[in-house]
Amino acid sequence: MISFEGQSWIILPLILPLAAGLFCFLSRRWAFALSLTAALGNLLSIGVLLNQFLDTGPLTYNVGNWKTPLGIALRIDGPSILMLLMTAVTGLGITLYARGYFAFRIAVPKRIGRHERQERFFWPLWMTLWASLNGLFLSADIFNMYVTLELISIPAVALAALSGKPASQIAAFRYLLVSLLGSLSYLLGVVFVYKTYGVLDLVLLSGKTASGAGMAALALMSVGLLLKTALFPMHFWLPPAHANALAPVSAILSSLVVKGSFYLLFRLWFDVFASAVTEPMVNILGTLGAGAIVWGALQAIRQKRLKLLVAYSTVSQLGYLFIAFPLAYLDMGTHWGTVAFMVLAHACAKSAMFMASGTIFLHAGHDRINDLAGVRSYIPVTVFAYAIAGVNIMGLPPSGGFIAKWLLISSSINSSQWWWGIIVMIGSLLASVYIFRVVSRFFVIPEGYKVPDRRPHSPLLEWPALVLALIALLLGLIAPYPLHILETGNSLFSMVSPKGLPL
Amino acid sequence: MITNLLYSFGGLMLFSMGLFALIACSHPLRKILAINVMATGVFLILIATAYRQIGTGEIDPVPQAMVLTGIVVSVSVTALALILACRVQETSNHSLIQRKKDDFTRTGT
Amino acid sequence: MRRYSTHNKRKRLNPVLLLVLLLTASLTILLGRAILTTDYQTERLGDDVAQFQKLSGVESPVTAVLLNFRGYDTLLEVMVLLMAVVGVWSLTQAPFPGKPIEPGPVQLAVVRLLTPLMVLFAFYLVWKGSSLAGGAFQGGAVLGGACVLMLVSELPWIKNIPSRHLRIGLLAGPFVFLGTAILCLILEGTFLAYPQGWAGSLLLLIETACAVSIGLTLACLFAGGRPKDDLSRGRKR
Amino acid sequence: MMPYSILTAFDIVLISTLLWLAWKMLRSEDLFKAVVLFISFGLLMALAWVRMRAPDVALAEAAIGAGLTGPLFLSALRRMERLHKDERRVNIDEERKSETIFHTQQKETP
Repeated sequence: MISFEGQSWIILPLILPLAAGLFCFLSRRWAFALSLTAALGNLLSIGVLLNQFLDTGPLTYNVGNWKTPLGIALRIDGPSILMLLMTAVTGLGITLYARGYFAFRIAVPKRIGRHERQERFFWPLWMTLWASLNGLFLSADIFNMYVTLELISIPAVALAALSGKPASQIAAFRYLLVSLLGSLSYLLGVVFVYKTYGVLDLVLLSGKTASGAGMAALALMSVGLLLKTALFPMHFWLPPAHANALAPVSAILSSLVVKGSFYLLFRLWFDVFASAVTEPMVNILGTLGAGAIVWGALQAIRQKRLKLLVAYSTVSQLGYLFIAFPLAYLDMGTHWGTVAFMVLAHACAKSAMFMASGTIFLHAGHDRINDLAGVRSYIPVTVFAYAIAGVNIMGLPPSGGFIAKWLLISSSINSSQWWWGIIVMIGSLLASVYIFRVVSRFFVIPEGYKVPDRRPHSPLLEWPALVLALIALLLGLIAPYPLHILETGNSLFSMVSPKGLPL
Repeated sequence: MITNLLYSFGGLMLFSMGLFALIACSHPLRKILAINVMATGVFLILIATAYRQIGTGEIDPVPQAMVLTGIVVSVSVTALALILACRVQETSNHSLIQRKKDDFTRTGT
Repeated sequence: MRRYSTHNKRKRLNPVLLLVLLLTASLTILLGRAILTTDYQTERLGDDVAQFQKLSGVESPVTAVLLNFRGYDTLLEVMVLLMAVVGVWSLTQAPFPGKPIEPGPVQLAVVRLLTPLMVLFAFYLVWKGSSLAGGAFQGGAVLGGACVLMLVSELPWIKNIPSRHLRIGLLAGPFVFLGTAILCLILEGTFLAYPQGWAGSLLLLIETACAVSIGLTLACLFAGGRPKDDLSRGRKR
Repeated sequence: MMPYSILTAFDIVLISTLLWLAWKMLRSEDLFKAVVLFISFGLLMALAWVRMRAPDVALAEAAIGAGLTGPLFLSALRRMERLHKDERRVNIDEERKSETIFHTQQKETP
């Protein structure tokens, strides 16, 4: 009777965090233990899935045994398993860090009620957010993706407002409005898709030819997702929302949440509606991406607060993802490779950076960059993690960020669009300005500097950031492996026969 | 066929009206109202595409299920947005509303 | 925070607004064209639904789609509702007034008469949802309405429901739904694949649990914050 | 053909009423009035769903769209206006005592 087939591993990344979220809301005592178990189980199941995937290629799973088009299918191919892996690793780091963060803050006798409230609601929100991110990466149904997008944005907004500061709540309200507008635009696109093609499954859709209404659908969905991904000039909501949140929340929002909508966007443009995409369209996105790189970096250089600097750096780094659009259009063979590297490296590095900033904030009591001299003397690991993550953001070898930028530049030369390569280099130069500006502060110890009284903290407050930063750094050394995964797996959409049925 | 088109266009008009009000109005409550109107417009377009006259066959139930999902999602986000807006007022001196009227009503568009 | 301020007191048409108006209008025209040019698609999922209706365990096609064919969507949607409550609770405490207000005799009579009827009607909707219009969401909404009615008339006991009981009620629907789905995974080998012949009764179970949770959820959203004792155990320490 | 055209006339009246209500709601000066208009808009939408042969949606719209979202708006409006008049409720002050603003706000960048 009992039959847990090998295929069932695919559903575990969804079930585990979801169940953990429910239990965390019920009882706060076991919240961290449950979350950690879910995080580890999630990592394990994704490992098994990766193994299966490398053996047999793309996997399809029909929820409830209803075949498409009637039912909802979950699919795993190269890009989606890489995204799942990224979420699993980064999420585990954030989970550990959050434990250290809240324990440190609750240990302060002042305002204990506020900190306990934050921890109490953090866990259910974070676990559900994680489950819905996994759900988005697994899903192959555009309406189901709408539901997961909403299930991402509600916890994300609640998390952004969790700190209780007025600034964070104003930012969260704006974030909610933008996010809702994006969802509605996406939903209207789904309506047009259903009206035109009568199916909701991505693979079935990728076999259809684009028509006028199909283009309208693509445009609507793209605008919605661009709003959620905060592409310049639609980025206005991102820096205040990310910078004013609690440190673990900033890490979640910046490294994972924006990647969800980006993943869906890239999938729609290059796998599902690839036949409808034209050169002017990708060039527009590329130009906006270039604008984001330069504008975000310039704003980051101007910032006086560490967390705002890191948030603007996210705006800038998201720009690289959009430069990949014109390059991937002309250089179709490797289109997922560049993007996947960028996303992986940025997720690890940016979460490490936000965690490090959070630790610095906790210890120094503020995050004014000019007054941070001497931090090195009492939280050396954190400062080291920040610097390593900075190496990634700047794109120095051997980091994952370097590989991503190298792929971008070589692709721009291959497709004779050298100007994108120049933008990438300018971006790196500007990034090194804002990274060095901070790191150089850390290492100066002014004369007569006294190490302030430091409260003891658990290693969880420092080490997850360092490990994540090191993973991002070492990503460059194992570069062929992720590319191999992509080669195995991106065939799901190319298997589609002209009639629109897989296999 | 004409019924489908009529309701589709009605839905489209609602969507656009909501979009305009969302951008143009400054009061948070009205922004949330505008979002609700937009959502209703989207649902109307979806249901209108599925409509068939009595006697010409069964109605496709999938859009109806999608709209039910959408309505429930929209009431959840509306509630969260409303409480968040109230909360912003309560915690900050900075006031989201200064009066009942707002920009949009005074522009006379 | 320029965005929210209303200092701008000019009477004439704001050029930015005009631009927005133009953009919205052109968007409307483009989308209208797209609606007009779409061919009427006859090949839809409705035919598949009709074909597999008998296997779904319910007679109403909408309920079949919601809870069986696309039950996964609905599971996530129930989570969306729950997350809205968690979000609202994380933001603030429910603003009950300091002094309890005694409801007037007429109001009390109306509430006493109406709420049981609404609760009955809610369960009727859930029960009939398998064959006619109605179901967990509609039933839950009516149940929520009944709760809101009691909240508005400020019956004293309603403020004193322990937070733990409330949480159990809120979680009943998601737990039963997810639990059933996992049970299906263990017994049938596929997530949400109801065992043959059991679909109807399992769906009724899920719907009842979800209706209770949805009703409570809507009432909690209306109350606008967490109950007073939600954090109390932690504070004692 | 006669019933067909009567139905079409009904459709046109219904849709224009809906649009008119939405317009009045979005630009009425009084927010309370706007919310009341929103509730009536929801009820008329339920009628439109019945016309579109979607009884499930009609029930949900009547119960959720008009029946619950409307009161949600009303209570939020009441809460905001009470604050506006500086009649802060007791529990907010209590909450403030336990959760005084943590760090002094840095100036936000524009």
